[in-house]
Amino acid sequence: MKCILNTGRSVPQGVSVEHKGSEEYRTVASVCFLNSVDMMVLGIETEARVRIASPSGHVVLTARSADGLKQGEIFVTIGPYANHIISSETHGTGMPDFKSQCVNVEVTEEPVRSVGELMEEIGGLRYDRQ
Amino acid sequence: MIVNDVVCPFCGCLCDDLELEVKGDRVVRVQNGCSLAEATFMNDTRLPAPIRRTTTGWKEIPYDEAIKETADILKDADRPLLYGWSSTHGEAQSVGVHIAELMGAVIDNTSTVCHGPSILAIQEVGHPGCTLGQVKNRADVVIYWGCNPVEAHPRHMSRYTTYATGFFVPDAQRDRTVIVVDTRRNNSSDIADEFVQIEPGGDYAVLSALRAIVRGKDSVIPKKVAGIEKEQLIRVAEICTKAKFGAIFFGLGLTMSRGKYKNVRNAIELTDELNRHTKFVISPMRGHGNVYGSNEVFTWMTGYPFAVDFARGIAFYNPGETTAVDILRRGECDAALIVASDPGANFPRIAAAHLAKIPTVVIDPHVNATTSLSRIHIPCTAAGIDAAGTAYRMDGVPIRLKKVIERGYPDDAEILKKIYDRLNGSKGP
Amino acid sequence: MKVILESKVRKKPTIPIEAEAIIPRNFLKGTDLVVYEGNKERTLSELFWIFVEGTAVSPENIEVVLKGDTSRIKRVGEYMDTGSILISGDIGMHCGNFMSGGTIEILGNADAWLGREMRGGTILCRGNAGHYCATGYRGEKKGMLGGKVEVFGNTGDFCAEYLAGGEVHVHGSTGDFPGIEMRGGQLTIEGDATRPCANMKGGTCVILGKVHEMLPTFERIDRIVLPETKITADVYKGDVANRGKGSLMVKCPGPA
Amino acid sequence: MTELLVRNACVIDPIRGINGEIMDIAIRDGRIVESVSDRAEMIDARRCLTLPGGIDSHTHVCGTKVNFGRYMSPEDMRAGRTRRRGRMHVTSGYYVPTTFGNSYRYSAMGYTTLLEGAMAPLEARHTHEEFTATPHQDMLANTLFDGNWAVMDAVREKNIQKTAAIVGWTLNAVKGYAIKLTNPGGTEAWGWGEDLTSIHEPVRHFEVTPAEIISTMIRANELLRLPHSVHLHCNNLGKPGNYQTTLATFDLVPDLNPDRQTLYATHVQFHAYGGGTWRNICSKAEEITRSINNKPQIVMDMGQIMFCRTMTMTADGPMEFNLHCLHHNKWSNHDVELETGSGIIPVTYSKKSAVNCIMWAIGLELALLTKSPWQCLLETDNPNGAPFVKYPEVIGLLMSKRYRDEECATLHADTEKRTSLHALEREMDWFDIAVMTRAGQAKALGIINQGKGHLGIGAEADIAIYPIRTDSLDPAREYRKVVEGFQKTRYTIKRGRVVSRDGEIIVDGANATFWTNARIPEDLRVDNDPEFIRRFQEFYTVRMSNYPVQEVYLPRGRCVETESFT
Repeated sequence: MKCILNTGRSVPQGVSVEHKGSEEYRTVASVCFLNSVDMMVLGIETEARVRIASPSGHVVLTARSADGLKQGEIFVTIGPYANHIISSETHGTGMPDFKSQCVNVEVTEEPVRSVGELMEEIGGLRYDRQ
Repeated sequence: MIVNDVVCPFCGCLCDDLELEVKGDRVVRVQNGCSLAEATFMNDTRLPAPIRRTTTGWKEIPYDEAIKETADILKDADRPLLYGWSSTHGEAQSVGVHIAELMGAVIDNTSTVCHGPSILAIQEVGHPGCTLGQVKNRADVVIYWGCNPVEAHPRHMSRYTTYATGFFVPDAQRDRTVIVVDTRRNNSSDIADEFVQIEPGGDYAVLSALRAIVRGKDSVIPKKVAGIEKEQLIRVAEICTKAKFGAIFFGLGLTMSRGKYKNVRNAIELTDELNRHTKFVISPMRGHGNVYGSNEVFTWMTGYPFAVDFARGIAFYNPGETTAVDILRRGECDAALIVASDPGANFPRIAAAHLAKIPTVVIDPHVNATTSLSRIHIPCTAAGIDAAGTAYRMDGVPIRLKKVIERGYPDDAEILKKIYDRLNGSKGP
Repeated sequence: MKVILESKVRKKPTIPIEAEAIIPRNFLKGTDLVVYEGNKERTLSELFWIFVEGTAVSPENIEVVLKGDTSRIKRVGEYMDTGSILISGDIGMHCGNFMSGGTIEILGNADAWLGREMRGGTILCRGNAGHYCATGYRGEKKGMLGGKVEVFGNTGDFCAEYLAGGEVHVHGSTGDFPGIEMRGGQLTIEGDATRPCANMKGGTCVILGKVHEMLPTFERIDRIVLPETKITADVYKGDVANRGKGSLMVKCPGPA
Repeated sequence: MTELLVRNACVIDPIRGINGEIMDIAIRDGRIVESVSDRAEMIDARRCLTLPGGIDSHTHVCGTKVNFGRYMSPEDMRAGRTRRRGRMHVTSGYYVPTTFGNSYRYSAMGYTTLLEGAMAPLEARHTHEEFTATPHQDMLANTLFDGNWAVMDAVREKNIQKTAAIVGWTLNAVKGYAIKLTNPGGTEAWGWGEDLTSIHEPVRHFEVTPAEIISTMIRANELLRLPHSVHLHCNNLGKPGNYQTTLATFDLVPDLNPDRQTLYATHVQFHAYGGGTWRNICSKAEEITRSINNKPQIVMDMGQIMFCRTMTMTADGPMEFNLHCLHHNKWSNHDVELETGSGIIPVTYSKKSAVNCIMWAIGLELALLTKSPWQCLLETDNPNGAPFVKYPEVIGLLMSKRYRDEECATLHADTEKRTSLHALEREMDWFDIAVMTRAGQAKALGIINQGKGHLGIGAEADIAIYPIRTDSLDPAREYRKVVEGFQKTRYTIKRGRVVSRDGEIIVDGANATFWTNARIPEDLRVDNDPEFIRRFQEFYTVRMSNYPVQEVYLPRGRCVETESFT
């Protein structure tokens, strides 16, 4: 399903923002909010996993419905999950398209990865001690 | 021990009325703060000591060694990038600029991925604004455009707008009209007297239409603009022109959506136009506690609020070219020093990935996503918790962050000063 | 005289080079010029193989040819006033800044800010141009003031922003916001454009392709036949969000 | 102990009445002394013009709106760029340079003390931070009270003591030096998008007039025994016909202080316009100076404009908006809760504009028609009228009728009809210039006792040695050499150290910040007044305990204590 990805802040994200390695952070940052009709179209229920893909990459997130969203719009809190699929193109302004990335949403069985895993995928090495 | 009138360093509101209970090196209770403030003070886990990445894992190293290696990394670089700065105090930012100047580095702050576009807009048309108290005491119309204060600045409404009693607004809930403009319904829009739901990417067109309506050109405007009925646009324009004092607050909904700074520029020009009818002001909802301070410090030292390139000895500025995301995306920099921020989490993947390819040093109190991408991470104090220093509120009011506890970490300004001294042959700035 | 500069292989090929020294006039006195690689000063010969053919007594007879990987070289042709530069591949940002005379031809693609604040002369870009083609500098009220920029491919976003004089001709399509803040000069787009001429105050823009998302603040005032191309076009006045003295002409959708 | 001996200096020291004497100046540990040992370092001044360090008594170089001027002007930062060099940091900017740019350029011109013209108390910390980054000049901050709610309430109650107590507490809290009133009452009106048009028009809700604010503040100032007088930016700045407002304001001023003026009227050029519209604007410099010449209790500064691109910045928010509506360029505005406003817009003063030419002429007329140079000081309201680097040109114009005539010949033809500049023959001499650029400022600011503005024994050794030989240079004829000479000192000495040599900064600076602390009787102190505290906590958005500027922001603070209420 083609969607527009919007990102933004949320209180739970803000609360755990200095604990990016924590389970708590993974839980709040890796949620993909969808319109409930879109969820029906995809045939999924809350906590199902979805694979979001853009020309810049793909990431697996946990689906949850949100009333404020229109059909065809998804929302992910700002952070490494959303950034995994956002293009680094800035249109000469320094600012990437955090608010209007076109993405494809599909159902998946793949697991949601941790922040550490995401970082390792781009050449990093987890520091686990918390 | 109880500490009063403590400043919360988390977001750009810099609420300064917190009451903390401190036991030893821990904050055990936070009063008056929002949940973000509580987490900031009470859930404050740190990286215990400097660490270096080895081929297989991480090794703790002494501060002096970490500092020496950092200096060596910067010395060897042909195009170092110094990035971050917005969660620390002005004193550290200031040393950062001196290092950049000395090394011919690019220095950028997190405005790049929050209100950098607002700055670009202001550089084109200026900024009719005010301190938050003006809004609290006078505003009868408040517009939140592309921002979600309930989630991002939880006390903004109660301290400064919707629920705040002001001198000329004794009954805030009755006397103030609140308009929320956004692409989606959210906790903030639920509170609004008027909610304007725009199609994604439609902000620019709506702002242009409002400007035209305020100029008396409503005949030109089509029946619907970006999903909004013309009637609603005319109604909103009328609420604005009839206001005694109107205030627009805008957020990343304008700066990050397509068009970027042109959206903000259009909002500022709408504000300008409204001032020909009544009093109107506009303000960005700055995110990080001291991101505005990094703009201020950079500006008085270099002339530019962010994205300053010292490669040629003089200061050069061109967002889109000298901004951190662009430099990383193009793989330009060959070393990076990341201070008080987390580009690993906040930058698009391609940009963040470059940090892992080059020697990257992090100076930050907390383990974050960038830690994983770094070669060295040096922990330090957190400004406003165990270090005092200056921060600038989102409206430009400078406030002194307090040191409420002692946890035995060195101040990041001190660490940076030592790096500077090494680079400068210990001659001092 | 012909000066051929062929880029050498570099240890760190992604570090940008700033080479405002590369303008024809400077080669009159030899090739001992300074360029910059990141924060390091380099001589021209450290970064290029230099071949000089023939001699010249005046700069207008000097042609500079750039070969090899030149996509990371910024500011070539800055303040150029005469002579010519031929770039056989791609060129980095800010090519032809403040140019007032002479010709730059790019056979490949140009990066952002091609012809920034140009005052005169000609730039021909055979490939695509990046963002901010033929525009101004941050905070400055006027962008390009004179001369001609011709792009045979497409351009990125904000093409001809703040255009105040001269001519910009794009054979392909432009991205978002071409002609934004335009206040003079002539912009022609043969392909498609998104949200053209936002907030324009003056000047003329002609679009022969499709317009995506026309802004709501343009007033259609006429339909004319364009004299040169004999194409029928709608004429809009705008942007009425401001005083709106610009004109935007868009080809009428007709039978294909 | 460090010692320095300046030999063969051609000294003009107006405060001590010295006019062109060749003498030696001995310096020990930053102060001027009778003599030094033979181990002292020596500088041969070679009979060059040697003056006390320059003092700017009204400039905008630090603080919120100055920095916002920089912030919004990347285009200006392309000018005046210099690299890091020796002890000098990178600089950028021409009309709103970086702090280091300001400091180095002032130093090169021999200036060692600056008064920042407008500091909003709520944002004082910012001003002090920038003071620290302006290392080569001692700094003082005018503190804005024009729209201060507590002050207006006290004025309405006609309570001079309470007014004084509020001012005293605030100056102490924000480490300010003096009282600044910018368009008094008008900045509060601007909170509603309005302005006041006369000094007798009341401010909405507060029901006080500008005239009442000015009169009460003048008396409160004297009650506090502050070293400087009230520093006033009159109402109706920049409006044709405003000279009447200015004259009416001057008529409010009693003569209350034998040591200095009772009112300092700043950038009076902007307040000396006749006519009723921009079409018929004309000079009323004669009327203004007739008033000044009869009122020793008033000192003014010129507010000279020069033809260039620059930035206007002032607490006068409504004026800036009006100007913006004329210029259609960028406009910034920043109102400060319970205190004041501010506005910033870029302007270009052009010789093609009749209005600009008339403004230019008025500034010079004011200086030339004021009999005593102690009453009309030289400045441009930097950067409003022009960046301060234009001062040498202003000096040249004041010293040479020929220079003025040559300039006038290039101006709009209306200049001659609507000003009388062409008829003024006066040419200032070196002594006049020394008064107008340092001695007059020291007296007006009340810092002679702090050792500023003169070279007497015990004075701070702030000295400017210019490459000018007054015995052989005829300023009327060779005005270009005058301009050049004042652009770059041979040596600028700050507190006994050579800081700048031929325009190059050679040491790290270490400035001081002067602030005033008036002792207020316990029973009058506002921080003991529950009503004051209640209103503060209720209507400000910062806590009262977080408002005062901590000592850490003034690493070299110099407190001027006064015995007030006596």
